[in-house]
Amino acid sequence: MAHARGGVNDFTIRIANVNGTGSASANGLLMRSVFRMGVPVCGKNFFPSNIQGLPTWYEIRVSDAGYLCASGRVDIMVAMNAQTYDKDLAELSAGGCLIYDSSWPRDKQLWRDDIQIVGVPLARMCNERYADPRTRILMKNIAYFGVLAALLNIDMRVVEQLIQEQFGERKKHLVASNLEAIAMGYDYALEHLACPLATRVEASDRTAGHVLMDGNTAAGLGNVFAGATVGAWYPITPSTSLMDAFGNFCRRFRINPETGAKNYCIVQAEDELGAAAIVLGGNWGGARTFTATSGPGVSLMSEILGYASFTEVPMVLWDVQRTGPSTGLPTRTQQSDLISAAYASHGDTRHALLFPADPAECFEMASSAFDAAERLQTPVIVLSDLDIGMNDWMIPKPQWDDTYQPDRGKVMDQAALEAAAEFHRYADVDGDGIPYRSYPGVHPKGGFFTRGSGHNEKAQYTEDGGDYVRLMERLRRKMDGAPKHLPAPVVQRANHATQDGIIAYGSSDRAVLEARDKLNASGRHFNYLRIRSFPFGDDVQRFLDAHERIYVVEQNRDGQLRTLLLNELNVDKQKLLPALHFDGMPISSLNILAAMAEPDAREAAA
Amino acid sequence: MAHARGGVNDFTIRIANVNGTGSASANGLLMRSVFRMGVPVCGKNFFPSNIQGLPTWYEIRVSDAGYLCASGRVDIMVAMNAQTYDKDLAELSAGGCLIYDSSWPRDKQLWRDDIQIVGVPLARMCNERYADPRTRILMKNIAYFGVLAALLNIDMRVVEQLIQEQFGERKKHLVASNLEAIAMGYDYALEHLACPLATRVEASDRTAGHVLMDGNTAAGLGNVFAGATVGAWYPITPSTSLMDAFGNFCRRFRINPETGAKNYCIVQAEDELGAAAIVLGGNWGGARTFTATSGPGVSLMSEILGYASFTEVPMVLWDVQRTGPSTGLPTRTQQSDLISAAYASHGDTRHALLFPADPAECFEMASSAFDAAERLQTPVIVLSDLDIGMNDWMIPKPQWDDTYQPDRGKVMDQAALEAAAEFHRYADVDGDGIPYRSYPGVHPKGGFFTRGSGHNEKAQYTEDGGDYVRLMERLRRKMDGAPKHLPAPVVQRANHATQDGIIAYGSSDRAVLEARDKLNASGRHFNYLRIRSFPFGDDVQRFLDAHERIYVVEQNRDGQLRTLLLNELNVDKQKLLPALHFDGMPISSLNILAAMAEPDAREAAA
Amino acid sequence: MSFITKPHVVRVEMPTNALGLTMRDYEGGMSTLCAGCGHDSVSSAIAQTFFELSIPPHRAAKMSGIGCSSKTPAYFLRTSHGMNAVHGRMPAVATGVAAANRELHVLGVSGDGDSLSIGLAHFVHAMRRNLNMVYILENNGVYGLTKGQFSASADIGSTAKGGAPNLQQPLDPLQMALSAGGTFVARSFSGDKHQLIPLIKAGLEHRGFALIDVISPCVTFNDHVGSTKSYAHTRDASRELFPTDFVPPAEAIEVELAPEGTTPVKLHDGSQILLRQTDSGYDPTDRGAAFQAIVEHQARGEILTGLVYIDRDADDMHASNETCPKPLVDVPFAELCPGSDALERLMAGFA
Amino acid sequence: MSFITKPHVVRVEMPTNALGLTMRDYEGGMSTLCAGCGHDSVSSAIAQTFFELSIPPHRAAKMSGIGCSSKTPAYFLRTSHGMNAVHGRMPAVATGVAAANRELHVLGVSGDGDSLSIGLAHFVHAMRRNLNMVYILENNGVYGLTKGQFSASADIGSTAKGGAPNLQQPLDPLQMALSAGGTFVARSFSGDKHQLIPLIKAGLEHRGFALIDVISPCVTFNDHVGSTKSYAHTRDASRELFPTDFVPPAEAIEVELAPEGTTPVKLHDGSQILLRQTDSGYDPTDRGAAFQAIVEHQARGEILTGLVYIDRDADDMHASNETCPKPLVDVPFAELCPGSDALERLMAGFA
Ligand SMILES: Cc1ncc(C[n+]2csc(CCOP(=O)(O)OP(=O)(O)O)c2C)c(N)n1
Ligand SMILES: Cc1ncc(C[n+]2csc(CCOP(=O)(O)OP(=O)(O)O)c2C)c(N)n1
Ligand code: SF4
Ligand code: SF4
Ligand SMILES: [Mg+2]
Ligand SMILES: [Mg+2]
Repeated sequence: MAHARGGVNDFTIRIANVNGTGSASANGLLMRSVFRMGVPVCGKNFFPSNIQGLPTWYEIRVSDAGYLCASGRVDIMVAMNAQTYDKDLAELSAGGCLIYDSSWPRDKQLWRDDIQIVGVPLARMCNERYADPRTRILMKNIAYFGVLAALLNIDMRVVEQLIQEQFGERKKHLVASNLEAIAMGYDYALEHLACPLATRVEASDRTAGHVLMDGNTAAGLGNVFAGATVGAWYPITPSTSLMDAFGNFCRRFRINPETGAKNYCIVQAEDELGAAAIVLGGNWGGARTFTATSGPGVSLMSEILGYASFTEVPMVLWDVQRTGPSTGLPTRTQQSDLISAAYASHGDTRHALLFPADPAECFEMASSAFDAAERLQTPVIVLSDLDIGMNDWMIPKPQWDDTYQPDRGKVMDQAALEAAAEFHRYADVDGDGIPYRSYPGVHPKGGFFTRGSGHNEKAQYTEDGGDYVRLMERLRRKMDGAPKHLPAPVVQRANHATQDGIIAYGSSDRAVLEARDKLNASGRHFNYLRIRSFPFGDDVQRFLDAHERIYVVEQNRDGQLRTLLLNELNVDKQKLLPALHFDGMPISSLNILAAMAEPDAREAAA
Repeated sequence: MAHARGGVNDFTIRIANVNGTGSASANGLLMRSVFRMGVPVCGKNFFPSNIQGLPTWYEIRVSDAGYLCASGRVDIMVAMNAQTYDKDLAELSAGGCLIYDSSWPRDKQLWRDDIQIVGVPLARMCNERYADPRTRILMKNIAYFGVLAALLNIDMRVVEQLIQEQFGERKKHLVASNLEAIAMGYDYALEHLACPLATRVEASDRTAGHVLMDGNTAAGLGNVFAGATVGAWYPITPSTSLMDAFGNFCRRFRINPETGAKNYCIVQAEDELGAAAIVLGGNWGGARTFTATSGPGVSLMSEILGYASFTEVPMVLWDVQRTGPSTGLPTRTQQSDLISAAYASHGDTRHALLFPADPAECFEMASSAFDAAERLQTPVIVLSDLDIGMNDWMIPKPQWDDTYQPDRGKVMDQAALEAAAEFHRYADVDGDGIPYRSYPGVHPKGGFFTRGSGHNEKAQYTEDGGDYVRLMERLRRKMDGAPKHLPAPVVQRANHATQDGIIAYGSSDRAVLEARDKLNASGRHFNYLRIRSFPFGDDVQRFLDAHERIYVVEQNRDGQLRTLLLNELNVDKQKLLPALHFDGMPISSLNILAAMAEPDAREAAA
Repeated sequence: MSFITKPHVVRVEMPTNALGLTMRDYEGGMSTLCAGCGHDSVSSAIAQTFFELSIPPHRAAKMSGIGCSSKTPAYFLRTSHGMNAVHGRMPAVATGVAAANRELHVLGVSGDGDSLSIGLAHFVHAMRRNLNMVYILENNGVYGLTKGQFSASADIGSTAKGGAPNLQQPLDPLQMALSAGGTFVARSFSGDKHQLIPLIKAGLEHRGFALIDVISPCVTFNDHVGSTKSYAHTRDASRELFPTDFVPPAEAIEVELAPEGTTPVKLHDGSQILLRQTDSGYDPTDRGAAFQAIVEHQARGEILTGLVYIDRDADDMHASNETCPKPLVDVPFAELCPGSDALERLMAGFA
Repeated sequence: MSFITKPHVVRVEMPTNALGLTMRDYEGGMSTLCAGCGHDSVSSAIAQTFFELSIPPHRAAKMSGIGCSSKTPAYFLRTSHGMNAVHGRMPAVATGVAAANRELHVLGVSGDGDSLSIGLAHFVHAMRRNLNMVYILENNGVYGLTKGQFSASADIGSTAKGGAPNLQQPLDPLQMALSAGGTFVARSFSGDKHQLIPLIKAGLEHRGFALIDVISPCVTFNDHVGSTKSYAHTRDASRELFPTDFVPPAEAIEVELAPEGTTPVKLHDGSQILLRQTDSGYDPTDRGAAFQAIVEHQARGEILTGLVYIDRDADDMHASNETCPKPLVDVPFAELCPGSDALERLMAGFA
């Protein structure tokens, strides 16, 4: 176990609790307080796949240096859950600090001598102060926040301000009661404990221009800005909050204040097959329509994805990935739907993928996804994950360019159809493999028949082998040309010339950046390519060509991006070294360094 | 266009007709007559995706040399369908013979002078002889058979025998009427035409010990012999006749003649998701249970496949592939579900695949599939295709070894459970990654809980990352060991030492053999490896290592087997040259030679 | 029978409708179904309905799944957008289309296989949503396109072509609809255009999900003696609840006083359905009674036809959602995108 | 109430059943549901039923889908095989299990989300097949496990925790069952063991698909004022059709003359259900009337409970199929494989 580094503005605190007890607001308050003090911070929630009564952890990393990903260490453990006390004690990094509820005596055998142990009689304090059992439980969380505030040197003015904002005028009575509970913990700590700890927060100025946001919220918002009007979904963790966010923002921005009329329509479908079918129909009807789901949903949607790509109907699908296969670990993260998504459905298929790395890109890629889907007339699958989607990330404040106009691609509108001599839905007029489409209801000349069976340029039924081969080759050509319509990879070069590279994507990005800095410090230099879309463009091929040895960092067992690289590009398998992490926890730089030190022997040999 | 070779016992005849007119029996009669005369033959049916009134073709290849696959040529065209006359005329190989219905005059412009043209007034003859319109249509087909019999020198005693067998005692009246119609055509031809043609049949002795059978029939029969008791399915072309055959053979072999009780249960499910779920439940319950479907069904079944592999429940699924993606060309063949099947479902998954090359292997692999599925406790997908499944193949007469006992794998029965101290469903007792299972209802000690979520060795629920990684690594190890339980590849070495190889699978086999002989004749020598299963074993890796240049012959657009080879084994991409054919028609040696001559530039470069 | 008076044409000119279009303009590609298939009659009834109602063909969206029945949208309304979706999912695809463009006349055509097995959940949930569409279920008791397996609507005891009887409980689309809150529940017969066309018209004017179960015999696989979905049996066993006439809005004003012996049912656009009263006292707005009536006929081996149930008051999907009156597809981007200022204000809450 | 007399226990020893097992042997793992969740009461009712009927736990197969409700099979009958399948597909998985082994007591537990949305087609088709199983649908009007979205069984106007009302037509499992040919159609309440246990017993003895829709409140997301699936509302609005008692076979002989005021309904193994007559003259074998009764109660805002409909004469899946009496899993391979001689003879037809 790594030695705790803990110190000013550089530590990780983990709070162990029971779900359904309302600890989320206390945890959020702590994170936001740090953020408001100008210190970079992020928060990750580890929760069980049930509703009430099982262990849950919240982890906050404070990092002046801006390493806002899992740290792989715990400097302060707040052990509020007796059920997991042993485990929590064991996971505290050496030199760290354990805070526990000393209302009841704890078995000394369960102590360690390489850590600092701080007991606070929280339950007793709350039981003395409050009569109602539910209030006791809720206030215990607020009280431990007070203790932490004192120990960590949190600015109480910031806290007060946050509490005011949280409850506002309408719930004013709660402001006082919460502040009182905080003060109870705070005062106790000041009186009985050595405050602050060495591991603490000092005000700084590194969060200006930033916000704290989770990826599902950002994606929901991004879809509002992208002009999506129809959302269809079936609830599934961890994607549910994405459509919830879309709905909330629509209620805010898309209801006519006078008439109450809604500029959007959200359909809770009967299942994922239905949700995908609604997305197909909505886009075919001309409205930007999307869905959000997770792995099992992608499996169920695959027939529709195959249909949409073969009939060239745009679709946007957000896959907030969780740990698979099957039901897997529904409340844990992973990047393991790449192959299912890229080649979804029987027959020769290939779909466009986007890989946002954080909530900022979730916001941006909502528009990119629709633009690409409509430009290419094909499904675009955005592969987010639970870590991005449901955790709190510090990101640069999202900006919007008011000159943005959606790229609806090649659409024959009323005027174009009126002027056209004829309209052939699947004719490759421009030689780029992308035909022209039309929406229903616009013009008699625009009418055509969409079918998943064989069809010719005029959208007529055909079983002719020649027609079929022509269609399939055009579709391949079209997708070969996709990269120019998709977000380009981001390359970060080392300060020293090097033959070594790292390829990663999505939520691994920040951990890779931290790992790269560490490697750099030890004299190992890596150029870093972050993939943002599939199919890959020439820039990816060039990166492969330019390096001797490339670690492919992924959060899955089988190196799925590596498979896509091998299949789609031209690269010697030996030089692509899998660096894998797949236990469902957000990836840390330590995970990456460990994986690089021991590349999977089987894979490396193969 | 290749010059027609046509000659004694070496030609291809294509009969153009309209579907729903009952031409199948005449075509079958012709094929069987040739077969009974001791001359190797096969028949392929090209039919539309509707029920009545559209063009249909039947193609019979006669080949003393035993090249029983599509020939890529037409030596004799029987143009019975006015609708397709132009196309049929055009597709006749130079030097070939066109037989048409001369009842109505044909436009001379539509004739060719590099062929022989034979007119027979079939409709007129039938209209004169028969009054009822339906009889006229049916008898026209029988009459053209008579004409062909004379032209091709078919032995009339063989024909009479076949007609007797076909109608038997019960439909005796039909024997006479059919023979009469045959005689009408036969006599006309003898009288008016130069019989026999140079292109004709001479009795031989090369079909002894063989039978004519389609792959779906063979697979249905194989499943009866494999001891399958439950079949669940949802109708879909071209797999429907597989479950039909299973049902027919069960009615013959599996009903207690005294009580009428059935030793089997076939369920027509509500859809493919249901069919897959039934297969899951049946195998979990301890009965050998299978389904048959085609591409769209595989897409729909993928969630269940992921579940079964993660929970280690055996399943057997026959995918009779058709031309994809989506609905595609439902009555055309293809090999394009490899990737969807091999990596079906979200998350890190890998499934076992079998590739029968002909109906003989369909029969055998029915048992192999169950043995492997139960030994490995995982789904096994048998990738047949429309060409194998629905066409008539000459194969060595299937044999059955009465000492065969099904390999049910590691099952704890009543006695074993009674004796065991404890039973842990997912413990890797033997170190091969394969745990022990138990059937429900057998013994209280055998009870366990199956779930698609995280589970430990004792089948208990867990969200622990360590438990999860252990499980995933065991599953990988288990599948790495799969090849020894799967049919090994077949290697055919060239007579000359060579660095050149061919890899193929499934229904391409016979065309590869013919192409290889042709290449050989022109001095190019190829070793040939036929893949019969996935994951690949060491033998495949050795073949890759031992060759400089390997053509991978496939019936799909994207080189899906090549993708699997690249991903799973260690091979330089450049040396795997895709030789692809994917227009939905059965592959011929000419297709292969053409594909080899022009390897897809894009792929070869990549 | 329709109240729209057909122009009396004396010369060989084709009659035109209010848009100046002829029946030709409402036809489609050549059918590839078997000669005599019931589905072809339904196609021509649909074409005639749209012609008579003078609906511009391109304002319709023809949706279907997979099956012989689902092929038919290619055989009418040539200039409409149409879609053969995947098997069973059409009701959900149609939901998307209707969501995108509430002004389209969404017409679904499906089969008993497509709707009652693989697509059952979608079919039922589209009814729950009260999606504004006409849904024609061409019901022949078999999977025609895959060569005649029993479908879920096959009656117990009805025999397959080979003679084997069906042994499973049938699913009756009407009973399904009544239990799923369907708001327009009707049955007809492909062989009875006089009944079918007014029902389709009424369905088109109904603001919500209009289910019309049309017994449409499969001549190739299910038209033999012993089948309860054959032409002969359907003709014999059909019992029309009461003859239904359709009165378009303009004329409806004139017939404000419904002819004696008829009950007028007003639809949303002002048109009416006239139900000729029988002495049964049947009330087509009583869901329980409608189910009773169907089950009783079924028990007697009879097939109840006509408009069995209607609920005009239920909100359709857009009404429940309070969607803006303009089709979403036509709302300009400027009205959809909140813009940079709104974003800036919003972000204050995340800092 | 059950007729099985509970032994009067004086000492602290646990009561045993005919197999010598105690209730402990019928329990399962610790529940991880919310304290007070209705589903936990159903689990204990199931355990008690199996205990009282003295069914060896390992002769049961506990099948479920995904959801809080679907988790519960882990919380009773520890030594039974159990399966949490994928979401919605349990009825089909159970079909396979029952096909393989007709002697297992197949018990399905599902939720309103699992059965009425994603799994609707499977649920309905398992009823059509009259699969021999007890199917308990733990109905709380919401998707509990995904945090409280409305399910398809939510009533119009019932409010979500946040206050928003449901606007879509509800699907009532009983109405669905009646329209799908269900043969045992019952409803109960997780809070009413006295009604629930006899129904489960009767369901276990019914040879066919026994649907028991159990209103089982979700305390976390759907137990507030305004919800029509709360404890309070369910208690208030429930109307028991008639009290149902279950009489096991042995005792059934004794009560051959049913107590006055009760109607006995014989089940296949000789046991009986006693329906206490009310003055309504209700006939639980009249499908149309059953639907009527449900709809009428629904219209009044009431929830009809009890055994609403039964058809004891319909064949179950194996009876229709004429499957051999021995479970297929137990038929020796020698009886399944025709062998080489048969193959040789058969091949003559292919030469
Ligand atoms: C996913 C999928 N499964 C199966 C099929 C095969 N299939 C085509 S049509 C059909 C049934 C059609 O029956 P119905 O809807 O009653 O139409 P009909 O042909 O009788 O008019 C089936 C099973 C398919 N196309 N797709
Ligand atoms: C394919 C798939 N889609 C979605 C989910 C997410 N999911 C889990 S449980 C559930 C709904 C459960 O509702 P219900 O059956 O009513 O059970 P309850 O929790 O209310 O008892 C959903 C949608 C899933 N597990 N799998
Ligand atoms: S098979 Fe039946 S349903 Fe299909 S076209 Fe022919 S008659 Fe119609
Ligand atoms: S969320 Fe609702 S259904 Fe789930 S366990 Fe809690 S109370 Fe029960
Ligand atoms: Mg049908
Ligand atoms: Mg529920």
